[in-house]
Amino acid sequence: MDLKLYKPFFIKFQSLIALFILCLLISLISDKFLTVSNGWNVMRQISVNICISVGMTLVVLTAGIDLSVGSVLALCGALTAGLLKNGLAFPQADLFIGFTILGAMLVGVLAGTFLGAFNGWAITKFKVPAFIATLAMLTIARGLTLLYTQGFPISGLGDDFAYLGTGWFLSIPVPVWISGIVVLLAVILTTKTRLGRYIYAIGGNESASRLSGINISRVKIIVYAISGALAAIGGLIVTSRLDSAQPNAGSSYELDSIAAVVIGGTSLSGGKGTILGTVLGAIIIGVLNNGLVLLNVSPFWQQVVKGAVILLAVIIDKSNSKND
Amino acid sequence: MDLKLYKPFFIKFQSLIALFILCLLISLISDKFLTVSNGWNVMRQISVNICISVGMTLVVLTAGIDLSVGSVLALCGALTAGLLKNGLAFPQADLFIGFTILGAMLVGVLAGTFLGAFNGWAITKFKVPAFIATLAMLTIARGLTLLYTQGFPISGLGDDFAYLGTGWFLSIPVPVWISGIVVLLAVILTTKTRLGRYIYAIGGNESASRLSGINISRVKIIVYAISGALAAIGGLIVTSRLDSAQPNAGSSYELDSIAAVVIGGTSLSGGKGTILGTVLGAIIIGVLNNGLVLLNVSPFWQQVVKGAVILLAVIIDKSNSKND
Amino acid sequence: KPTAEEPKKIAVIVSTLNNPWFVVLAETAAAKARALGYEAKIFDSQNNTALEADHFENAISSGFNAILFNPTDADGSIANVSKAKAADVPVFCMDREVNSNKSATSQILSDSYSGCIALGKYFVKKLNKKGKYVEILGLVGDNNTWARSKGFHSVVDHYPGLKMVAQQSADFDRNKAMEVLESILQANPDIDAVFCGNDAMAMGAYQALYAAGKANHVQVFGFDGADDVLNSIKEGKIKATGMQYPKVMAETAALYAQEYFNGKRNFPQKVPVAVELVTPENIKNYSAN
Amino acid sequence: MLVVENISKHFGGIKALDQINLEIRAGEVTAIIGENGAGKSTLMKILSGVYPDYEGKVIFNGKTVNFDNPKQAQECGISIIHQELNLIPYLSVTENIFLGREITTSWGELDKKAMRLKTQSLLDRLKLNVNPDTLIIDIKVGQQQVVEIAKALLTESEVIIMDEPTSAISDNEVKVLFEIINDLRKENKAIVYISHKLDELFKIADRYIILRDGCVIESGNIQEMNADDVIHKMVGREVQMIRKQSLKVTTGELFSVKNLCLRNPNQKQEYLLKNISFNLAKGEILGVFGLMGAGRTELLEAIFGLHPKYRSGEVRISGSATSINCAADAIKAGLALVPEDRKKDGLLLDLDVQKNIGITTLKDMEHLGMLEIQKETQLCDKYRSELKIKTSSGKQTAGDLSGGNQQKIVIAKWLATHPKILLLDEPTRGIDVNAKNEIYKLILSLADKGMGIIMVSSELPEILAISDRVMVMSEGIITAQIPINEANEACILKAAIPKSI
Ligand SMILES: Nc1ncnc2c1ncn2[C@@H]1O[C@H](COP(=O)(O)OP(=O)(O)OP(=O)(O)O)[C@@H](O)[C@H]1O
Ligand SMILES: Nc1ncnc2c1ncn2[C@@H]1O[C@H](COP(=O)(O)OP(=O)(O)OP(=O)(O)O)[C@@H](O)[C@H]1O
Ligand SMILES: [Mg+2]
Ligand SMILES: [Mg+2]
Repeated sequence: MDLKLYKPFFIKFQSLIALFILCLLISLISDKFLTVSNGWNVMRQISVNICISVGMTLVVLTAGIDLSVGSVLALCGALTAGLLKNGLAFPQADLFIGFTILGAMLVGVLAGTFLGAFNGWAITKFKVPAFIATLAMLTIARGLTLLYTQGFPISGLGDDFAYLGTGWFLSIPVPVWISGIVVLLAVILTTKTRLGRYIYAIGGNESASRLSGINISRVKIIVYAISGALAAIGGLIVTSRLDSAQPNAGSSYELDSIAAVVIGGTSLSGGKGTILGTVLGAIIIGVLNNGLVLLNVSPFWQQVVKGAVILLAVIIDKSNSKND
Repeated sequence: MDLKLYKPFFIKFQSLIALFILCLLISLISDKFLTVSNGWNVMRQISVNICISVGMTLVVLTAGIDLSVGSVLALCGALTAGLLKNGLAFPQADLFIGFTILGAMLVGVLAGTFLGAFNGWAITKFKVPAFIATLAMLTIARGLTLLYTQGFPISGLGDDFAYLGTGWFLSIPVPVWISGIVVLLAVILTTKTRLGRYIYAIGGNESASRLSGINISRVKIIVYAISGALAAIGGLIVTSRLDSAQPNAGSSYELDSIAAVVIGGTSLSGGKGTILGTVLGAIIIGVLNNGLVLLNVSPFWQQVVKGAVILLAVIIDKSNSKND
Repeated sequence: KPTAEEPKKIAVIVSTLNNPWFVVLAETAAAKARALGYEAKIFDSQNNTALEADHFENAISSGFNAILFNPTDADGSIANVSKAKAADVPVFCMDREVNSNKSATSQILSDSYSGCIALGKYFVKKLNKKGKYVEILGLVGDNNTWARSKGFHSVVDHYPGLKMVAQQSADFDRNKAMEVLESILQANPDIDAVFCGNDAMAMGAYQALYAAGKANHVQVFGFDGADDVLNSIKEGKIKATGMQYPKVMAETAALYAQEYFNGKRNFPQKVPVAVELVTPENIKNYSAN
Repeated sequence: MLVVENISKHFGGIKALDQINLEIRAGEVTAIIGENGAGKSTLMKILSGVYPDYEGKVIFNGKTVNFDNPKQAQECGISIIHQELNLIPYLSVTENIFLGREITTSWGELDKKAMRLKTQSLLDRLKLNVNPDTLIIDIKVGQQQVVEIAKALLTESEVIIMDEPTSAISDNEVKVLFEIINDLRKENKAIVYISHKLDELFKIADRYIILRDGCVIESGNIQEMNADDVIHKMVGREVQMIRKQSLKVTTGELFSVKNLCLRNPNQKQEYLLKNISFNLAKGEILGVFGLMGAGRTELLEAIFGLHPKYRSGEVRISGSATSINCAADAIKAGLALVPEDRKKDGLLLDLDVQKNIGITTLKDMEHLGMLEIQKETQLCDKYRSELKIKTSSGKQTAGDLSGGNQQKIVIAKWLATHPKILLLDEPTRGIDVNAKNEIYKLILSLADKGMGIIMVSSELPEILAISDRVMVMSEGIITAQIPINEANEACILKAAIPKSI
């Protein structure tokens, strides 16, 4: 019985074992792995996935799924870059609106929030399965990105904007700060607020939650909106790091982030899981990607090894935590 | 009350309305759409998706998911093409095994069956979520394909093999025959056999099925194996049509086939749905793809329109069938 | 810091390995580097600029001494190359350029735009300035797609007799190209030519035409110089392609890296490697391997 | 016939069964009696092959058996009706009854005709008037339970275990079941019968076995026992059964319903509730009785605002008309609903007790947007002691508690909202006598404090024991409202029987 109380801890602990074994193995073979610079390197690389996966965790906790994160990321990145570079021009009205960096970023994040809220609206209003609603959004947002960029990257956004993706603040890379803050806020949201409690409740038992007076639609729309906003933040980081918004950025990011969520112990049927578990999941994936490169594994083999390690990590998890 | 008995029919009927509206709209704009030759054209193009989606339907009916179909398709196609073209050579043992077309095809389908069964084994034996097990297989099978082909297509497989993908038999394209037979067998499987009954039962309530003495693991392994085998058959058709096995064939096919399954009215939480519904779903997607090209919609807009139509099709479905 | 005995390490960062053309480019570069006595390692960016950035960081932090680079995107990759430059790691671009004259040590480039101008001229000639044609684009979010399309149109658009009846994307994919053209043929059964953004799509287009019994009337043009297409040109199935020289570019880049290690610093910023037009007339000079 | 020797069973660290010895004889009905969590179902699951690993021996017809799965047990002649419904929602009645035992033709094709015929005859025998092709999802819980019974009767078994087969069905169906049990007894079958309804046990059983905390306490002939003895043995101490002291004089209208109608969502012209009008005074307990399908659940749900689109009519609270279109409105208006199916609609099974109790009143625990967890802990502790909820701590997962304690949690979470009117739907379903008694006490004390209570129940003794007034429903209409001092079983049942039959 008592063990059960610590189950959330236990789950994290399981992934920690997998992570530990992984790090040990890699550092046995490569002396470049356990260095400070490589550590920051990995952290910076996973910061985008962490942002997206945090939003995905919230969605999955409500027993939903968000396949649109990758293309929302691309669209919002492109939008911010476009506004930053070209502003908004209305030639007919002879009107031109220029954007500051903060302004353009704000519009990008708002756009992500809106797209996410649209997902939530379609899901709750029309009872469309989340899989389909967000799959449709995946396609639509990618199309809109192509339309907006006309298929060309938007580049040359300036050094100030590049700070977001490449700068350092207090000896820590800025993207790591951003993802750290996102994680912190999400941990507070899930453990200390009413909304967080409702998210778990809805995923655990939707009809009981409805009877308890929870406004299911509102909570779901908020959750998808958060997921969209975090995808947009991810888009800003990617765009800033590359100093360029790529029209096909973020493709198949949804799979990476769902993998992080599930490796982190969150159940796809909702109601069970933690943000910190997801962070661990994202770190495992990041370390794996980094390690395979450091170990000089051939690119063809990398995919095989990556698949096998992810499978093993989850198996270790499952077989140690015994019952469900 | 009585209406409820006809619910499966009703579900199909809903998708039929969406399909009908779609066909009407397209044929209003293009007179090339409603022609016999375009009909066969669409049917031939969707035959691969139908094969995959039939397997996916079985998997989804058990409340599972198979993300690996696309890369299993590529691997099995490449394997068949490789055996056909180069046979199996063991230089050390001075041994060479040549393959007939049927032999190579058989090996390809067996390989798909095996990979699928492996998915099922990982899912049932280690209780790995289907999403993760098949995601791992997606990566692994793609890696193996690249390793086997070394990244190069295997082309020039001969006219006999091309018959499978491009031939006609009794005035019907061979791929259409194949997908038709697959659908027929699957309809029999789901409606007339014990295994089919168990598939629905497991998806509807796994623990109740276990208490009824159903061997859950066996059924699931068989279902994933069937999905793998059908992906392999899809791989044979693609390879034969192109006269070439492409190492990156089938990427993101999983999304198309899941979309067909869900548009066809099968619930992702299992236990509900029909093969014929899925076929309708695949036809809707196929008609949409074909229509967009016939109407020469710009590639930028295509994705937006496609996403919106899929969303609308499901909304029409839902709003007509009221309570789920 | 690597000691004198330890061999220098060269990273080959390539935009994708999902396409045989880039496999050749990457493997030739790595093989040449090894032949010159260096350690070499291939990184696959999977057409993802962000992943490419990761590769740069990993390569720099794990002590690679030079990077032979096939950029994912001309603009999107500048930041990465600059990062390497800041870390004193020379970058030699192969095939595709980065839009900056200051970042890369040298760029050995295949000029898709000019290549497609030549191809466009040949296209005009073969069609006698008159006819309906279809253009099949690559990935619409990829700048190579547009370099080729623009080069082609910069010639062809001057001829009012040449009418583009459909322009669709097939993502550089053989199967998609086949399916897209199958559908286009339903709407436009009377086309005279198809221009494809790469050779895989040209093969797919040919397959569709062949199945529709139109392979003899419709001329197919590709780009890349892939083996399949070279054979097809020999057999008269495909009209022409633009031959790029991945091996030449890869080997040149590796040699430049060696010269850099030996102390040379003044490399030409751009070394163009011409794209040659391959047609039935000159196909005997090109052998598929 | 079936002998159990020294059986023990652990779940993790918990001992569910401890050295059980007992014998089940042919031609007799053996009642297994015990509190929630005594280990009754666990023992039955061992006998029927659901749990293959345990310590001890099961001897069946003189041979030691060890079943690996339910199918083996079934083939040996032991079949079971499980406590929880184990039906597949989207399969039909026929398909469910034959699941795992399908009849096939020589081709291997399913013989649907044969299965349908056999199902029809089974349903006839059980007097269940349902088309065999109806999906399980479309029939009500009570009917589903009859299907479960049909499932167990499908094959000829020597031992038939019934684990609370009557928890969701009403007296008519129970009568039919008892006739069948009597037939089976005459055929020399052994029947194991588990129920928390003691009167049933005295009616049908020959022998009894009492379990407490995983041990056999006593066994013998049921004729030699009376209800008080059984309760005493079961609980291990004297229990003062609740009796309503006196009829309260209640005044002042708290709540009233006028012309409430509810349309069937599937067939617009049909009504599930027709012109329901009644009122409720402060401190009054209104017992609502009816047979299966009378529409009582719908009535409570309609009042609570769950079907706003299909409902019409007026609801007044403390004299003023109130519109209630969702659960949140209802809570705001001072209503609380303890639903019929606590697992499906009441509890967040994966969350802990504290979070379950707090979920309705989180708004009051917010400070600067953050939850004050210690307030929630206080609330939880308050109700744990007030309602005597047995848990190791507020952090225990709700799904791990016994039925009675789960029900108390659902009540606690609603009491936390300080409702004026409490709607209870089958508040004691599946709960042992002792826990029932405590819930009755609770209901009475709440009424004493002035809360208006509407209690739906299928158990007449319960209705008679604690109501101030009895309202009887049949086919969606109110057929009688009887003050408690005029009420008796005969007049209530007469009003409950549908006129259309
Ligand atoms: N799967 C399980 N995992 C852990 N503990 C369990 C499990 N099943 C039962 N238990 C525990 O074993 C004990 C006996 O449970 P059982 O279900 O047999 O009780 P019961 O007598 O049937 O009660 P009720 O009258 O409520 O049906 C309880 O303490 C219960 O919490
Ligand atoms: N899902 C449904 N679809 C169609 N009709 C339904 C459905 N659920 C209930 N009904 C109908 O509603 C009526 C009332 O059912 P309800 O479950 O409210 O009865 P009840 O009196 O609460 O019975 P119980 O004793 O089982 O609680 C019945 O006539 C039944 O046929
Ligand atoms: Mg029990
Ligand atoms: Mg009811």
